Amino acid sequence: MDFLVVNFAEILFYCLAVLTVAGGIGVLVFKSPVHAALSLLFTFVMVAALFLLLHAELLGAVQVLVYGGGIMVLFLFVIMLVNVKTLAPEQAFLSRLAPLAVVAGVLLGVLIAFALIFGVLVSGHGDGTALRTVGGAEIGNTEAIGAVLYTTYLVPFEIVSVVLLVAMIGAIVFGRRSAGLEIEGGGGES
Amino acid sequence: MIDATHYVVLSLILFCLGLIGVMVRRNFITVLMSLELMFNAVNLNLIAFSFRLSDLAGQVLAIFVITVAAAEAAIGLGLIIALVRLKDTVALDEADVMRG
Amino acid sequence: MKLYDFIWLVPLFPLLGAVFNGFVSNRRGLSKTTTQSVALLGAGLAWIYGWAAVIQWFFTEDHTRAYSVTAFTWITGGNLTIAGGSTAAVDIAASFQVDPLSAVMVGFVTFVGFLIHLYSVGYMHGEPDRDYARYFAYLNLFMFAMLTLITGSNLPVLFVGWEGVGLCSYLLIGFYFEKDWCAAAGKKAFIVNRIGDFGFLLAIFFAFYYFGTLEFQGLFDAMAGDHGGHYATAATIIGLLLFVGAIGKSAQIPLFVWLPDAMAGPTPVSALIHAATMVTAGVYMVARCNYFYQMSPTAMLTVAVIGGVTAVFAATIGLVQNDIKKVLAYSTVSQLGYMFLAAGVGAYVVAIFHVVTHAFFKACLFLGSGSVIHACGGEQDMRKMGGLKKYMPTTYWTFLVATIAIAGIFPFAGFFSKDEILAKVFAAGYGDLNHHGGVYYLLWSLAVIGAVLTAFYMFRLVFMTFHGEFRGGEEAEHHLHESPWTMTLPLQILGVLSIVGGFIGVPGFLWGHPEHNLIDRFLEPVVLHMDHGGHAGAHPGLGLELGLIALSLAAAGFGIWMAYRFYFVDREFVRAGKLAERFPFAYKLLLNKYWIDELYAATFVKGTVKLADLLWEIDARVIDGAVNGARHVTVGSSWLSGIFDLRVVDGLVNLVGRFYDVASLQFRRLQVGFAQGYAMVMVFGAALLLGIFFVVNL
Amino acid sequence: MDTQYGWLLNLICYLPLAGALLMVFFIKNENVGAIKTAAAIIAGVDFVLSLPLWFLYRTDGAEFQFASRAEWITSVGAQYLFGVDGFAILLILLTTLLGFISVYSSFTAITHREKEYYVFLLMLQTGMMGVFCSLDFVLFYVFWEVMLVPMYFLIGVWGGPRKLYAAIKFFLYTLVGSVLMLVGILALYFYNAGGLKAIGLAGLGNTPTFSIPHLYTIAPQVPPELQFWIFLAFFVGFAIKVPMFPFHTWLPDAHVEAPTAGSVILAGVLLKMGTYGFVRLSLPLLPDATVKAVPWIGVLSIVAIVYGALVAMAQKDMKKLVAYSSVSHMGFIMLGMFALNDPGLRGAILQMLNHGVSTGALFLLVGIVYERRHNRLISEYGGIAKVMPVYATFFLIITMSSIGLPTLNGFIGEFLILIGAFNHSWVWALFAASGIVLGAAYMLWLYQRVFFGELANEKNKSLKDLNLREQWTIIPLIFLAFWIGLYPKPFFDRMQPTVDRVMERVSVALPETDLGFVSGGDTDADHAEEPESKHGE
Repeated sequence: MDFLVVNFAEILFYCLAVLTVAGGIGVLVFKSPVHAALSLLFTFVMVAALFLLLHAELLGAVQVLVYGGGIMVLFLFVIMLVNVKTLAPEQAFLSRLAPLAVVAGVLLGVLIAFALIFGVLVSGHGDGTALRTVGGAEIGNTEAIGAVLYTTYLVPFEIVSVVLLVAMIGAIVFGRRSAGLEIEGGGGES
Repeated sequence: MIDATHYVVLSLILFCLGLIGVMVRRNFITVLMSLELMFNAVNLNLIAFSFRLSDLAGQVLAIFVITVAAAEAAIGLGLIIALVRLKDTVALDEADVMRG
Repeated sequence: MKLYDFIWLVPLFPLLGAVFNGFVSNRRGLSKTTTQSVALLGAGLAWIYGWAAVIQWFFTEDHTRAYSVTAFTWITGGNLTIAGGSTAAVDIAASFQVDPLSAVMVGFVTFVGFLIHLYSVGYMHGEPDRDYARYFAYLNLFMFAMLTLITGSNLPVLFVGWEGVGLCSYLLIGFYFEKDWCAAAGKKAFIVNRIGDFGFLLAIFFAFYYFGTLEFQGLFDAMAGDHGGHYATAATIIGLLLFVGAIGKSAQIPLFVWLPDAMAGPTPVSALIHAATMVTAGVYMVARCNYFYQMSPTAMLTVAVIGGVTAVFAATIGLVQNDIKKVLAYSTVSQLGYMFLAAGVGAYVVAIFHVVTHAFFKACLFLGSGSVIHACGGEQDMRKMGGLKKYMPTTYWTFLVATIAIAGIFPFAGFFSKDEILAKVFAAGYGDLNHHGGVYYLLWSLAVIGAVLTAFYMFRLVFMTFHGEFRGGEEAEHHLHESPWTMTLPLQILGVLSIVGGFIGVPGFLWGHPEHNLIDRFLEPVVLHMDHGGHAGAHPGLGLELGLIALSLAAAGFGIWMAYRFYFVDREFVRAGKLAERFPFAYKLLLNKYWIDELYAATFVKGTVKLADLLWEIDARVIDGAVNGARHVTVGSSWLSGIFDLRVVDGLVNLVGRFYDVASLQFRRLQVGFAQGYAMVMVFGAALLLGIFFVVNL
Repeated sequence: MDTQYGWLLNLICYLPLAGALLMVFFIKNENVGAIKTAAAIIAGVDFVLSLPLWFLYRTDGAEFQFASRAEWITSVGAQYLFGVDGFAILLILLTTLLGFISVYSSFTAITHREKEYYVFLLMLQTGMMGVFCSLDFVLFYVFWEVMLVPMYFLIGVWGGPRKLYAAIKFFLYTLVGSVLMLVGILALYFYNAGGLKAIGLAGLGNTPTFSIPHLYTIAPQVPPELQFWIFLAFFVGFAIKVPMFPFHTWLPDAHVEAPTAGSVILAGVLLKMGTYGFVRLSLPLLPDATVKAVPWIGVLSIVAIVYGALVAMAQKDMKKLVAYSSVSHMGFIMLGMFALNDPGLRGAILQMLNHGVSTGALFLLVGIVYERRHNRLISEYGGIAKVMPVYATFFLIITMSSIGLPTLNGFIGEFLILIGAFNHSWVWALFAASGIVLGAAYMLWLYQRVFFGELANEKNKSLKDLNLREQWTIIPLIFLAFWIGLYPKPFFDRMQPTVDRVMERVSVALPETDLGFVSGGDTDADHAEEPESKHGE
């Protein structure tokens, strides 16, 4: 039992890592979009747990809320909306280039891994205090991020909000019945 | 001892899985999901480095990435709906109107 | 910044153009505008950069030593024991150099090359988009190879260009590959060139064996430092083998047969490759490796004799040809002979001088003939031309200027170079060079005869084509027109150069100022100076020199006068016909080019093919027959094949098959997902970049 | 011996076999799509996994790296010994690349018994890689034989009309060779261990072992007579594989009858087994015999070069032409190797890769038109550059690579081989260089007859140009051709330790260098090695 206690962090990490990868593979291999989406959701939650391990509590929470809550619901909603089953039956779920593409992906992965091995490896770890500290006072991760986000990164923050707005408008335009090929005057100001 | 390398490698694996997903799946929806997977891999990387370097910038950047990912998901799913209306399919390779 | 540190950019620009036109423009069928812009940009940048680099080099560097830059390490072949028992590493770098000789060559090759690119824009406009792109890809590729050839600083890099121009020549001759004879001509050119390359390769090996280096400067230094004549044998072997290469590339006897056939290619190609640049590569190479020849009287004499004989031999064939391009082709062979003749008497500078002036006027002539053929709707037979002067005046005047230049009339470009060749050859005889004075006198007289013949057949060409009445029929006459400006502008520029181009090499010694001969002074450091025996330095007196000049002018004049009588005054060519009737054998002999092609076809080509067939028979019957004796074993083992068919394979593989009913991948070929294809290519690209990173860094 | 990353080598070697077994058990015969995808993924992943070898190999490290070792048959001293040097790594990379390409190129060419076909291809790959990895004679021999079986079936089941004849010929030929090789191996083994009592030769009395690195160390002690006999046994085994004149007649038949992928593997990798054997075994193990054999093998090689080229010229069948050109090219490799000097050996090793790339690509290209027209006769074609421009371009590039145009791979190899051969004897170089002219002649003649001229044959007018998949099977090879042609240094760096060590071992027996010329450069070029000229014709 000692082993479990002493190496708790490692064991936790490896468990989470394996589960994350398993979830990712699930996204790849499940034929049904619903299953894939659930697998993806699972991955998101595992990644969120990994965030917690890395002392990024706020990010963990945001991950669960935005991805797990928002984006995932959006996905499932769209899947239901287009009702995949009623569409023309899918004869193949892999694209024609699949073998080559897999090779390409693995190749790139191996090469990057090599870059890692031959480059400077990022060993060591911080203790996370700095992630809770602003101006010498230890105030917690959420506050710290808030403090930085609304001061140093204020301008990017604002720009991103505009991006979100534009995306929203775009999504609405696409979603309208008359969307696509026959936009006549409409859509511009909605 | 688990150090940043482990996280980076995990993130690399996740990223490649997403990348392969983007390239091999025909279903547009799953392709988008794979894309989300890649975003997640990037976030993991950012946060791992933020932890390693004790720098909040990584986390802030991750927040931006999440925001952009949300925007991307919204647009992408909108596109899917448009595609379904237009062609009655979610297969990505059917979307070839622009083909030369 | 030293521009000439990046002299390898000069060949690189056209290469990029070739890659774009070959793989993008040709594949996608891009518009002609795009294609020609890229091609002209490639050739133009090479021209501008080449001139800029050379000029900068001219003013900043020492001209007596080659300025060499290494682009990258190419071959690392390990160590080899060489002559004298020492060890040398076969390390060959992709290195490039600037020295006076390279500078001159870069100067005119990039310039003439660009002009001919420009001309091609007009000439090839009728081709379909893809063929147009293909044409310019080849042309740019040729520029790359030629510029590599002249800027390379060691024998292997020169060889890269050497083979490269051969390849482009093959591709461009066979450009209209649907026509069997074009394809055959291309193949012939390549294979004949390969025979020459065979000698070249052996020369490289010998050079490495003796000197342990293949860098030109290193070889030069080794030869210059050899005062005891230790390398005489080496010089003879290497010199002769290199000359085999030069014979192939520069179409000398006995390997000249490919050049006339090479006229099957588009006319600008004939101008660029088969007149101005590629075929002069042999001369360039002999001049570049002059130190071997300087050391070896045998090699020098061989070069001179082959050059001199070819000069007259080809000229005689040119006398009776009726195809306008064939005449020019034989004229080129003949002029190349003159260049080798000059090289063979040790006047390498003069040879290069003639290369330059020849490039101007011969390119002008070919382009002019292209213009004529263009106007006549593809007709090349001079008997169906005539009177074109009034339809295409620009072409006529430029053509005339170039013709006067090639005939060697003062003060046109050809006069200076050709006259200097004659003078040098005469001087070689006079000075009893290498104690072969008699032979050189003989060669000189051949060269004078050649001058008469040259003037004759060139003016015959002009008279038949441009003067008299048009003989091509009403229909064709209707279509006669002057060519567009992209074609006439190069003609005019080259025409002007045919007039003034000779002034870089005025015979300054006549008035006691040898330094007035700019090209001579400039190129002097390239040549290794040697004492050649005989009463060296014995120059003919001034009076004799002037007499020689007068004689060569008279020879040219005589040729022109004959042509005038036979083909200008006598509009119907009756006299010429009568002459042919009186000497039927001689006429047929010349018309059929001495039946050399037929001779080669009957002996070497047929012999090889017969031998191949014979060996194939032997292979199938004798060697394999012995093996087939063992086939009886097969009969014994027929049970094997029996079991074989009884699904050994299936049984093996399917043993466990059915128990497992795992849902497996459905995979069917549907339409390709393009976006994903792009993504895949992107990923491959990223992987490639990383790979390159590793290759470079590890 | 360096055992770091030893697992990687085992993984690469056995992955195809494991994948093949999985396919046998988990994929239904009818599910052709899944079979193809799975086979391609296995071969592709195997290729990707083999790439680290390229980077991880250390040129300054031990002779054999990535080694792994286990006891096997302890009673005779055979062990499981894996390990590679730079030379083997280059060949392994070639194998995995061509393995992937041959799988990928078979997608439409093979239309019956797909599962067995891909299973055999993958098994073949394990066999070939095992040969390159083995450092123990028994293991080596096992893989050597294992490799034969799938190839036999590939030719015999999926081949052309005379497939059985060709398959059995191939099988018998190589079997004879390998049996003789086994005799040689045993002779060496017994000499090292106890002695050869039958012929009254006392042995060295060492611990019995089949370990090749260990036997390297006793090589100088083997008496020359014994070396001669062992060399002869090895020679027959390897010369058949190469194939050297006059053992070459199985090759055209096997090539012509084999399916395209089979030809690619056969030309690309199987032929290299012979040359690999020479470099790995004959040269370092039997230096005395090697040096004595030089004139004979040199002459045979030159005959092969000229003879192969001339016979290729007489062929009417495209595949046969390429097959005979292989004979000629392999002659170059043998010539360079037996010049027994640095550049020659380097050139030979590089030319092994080049031949794999160029000839492999040529077979692929011929296979592509064969698939469309089911005809390989040259006279059936003509003018198809008009309808298949991309195909014509690829074919031209590969042709140029095959005839050794500078900036493409063939030139580097041939140049070094010739300069090496020249240093041994200039007469060798003279005759061998004529192979270059002949090479240009037959390849360009082929090109002219197939691609140029009028598009006379009606059936050719509707030929489709290459599709994306077919292009992707050729592009990697073209890329390699340019890479080797323009920047071969990384390849030379990797083969250098091997070359140095082989030269070191051979030089024990090398006489004082006699280069044919009397040194100093002031003497006559004539010299004593004239007899070769008779054979050269």
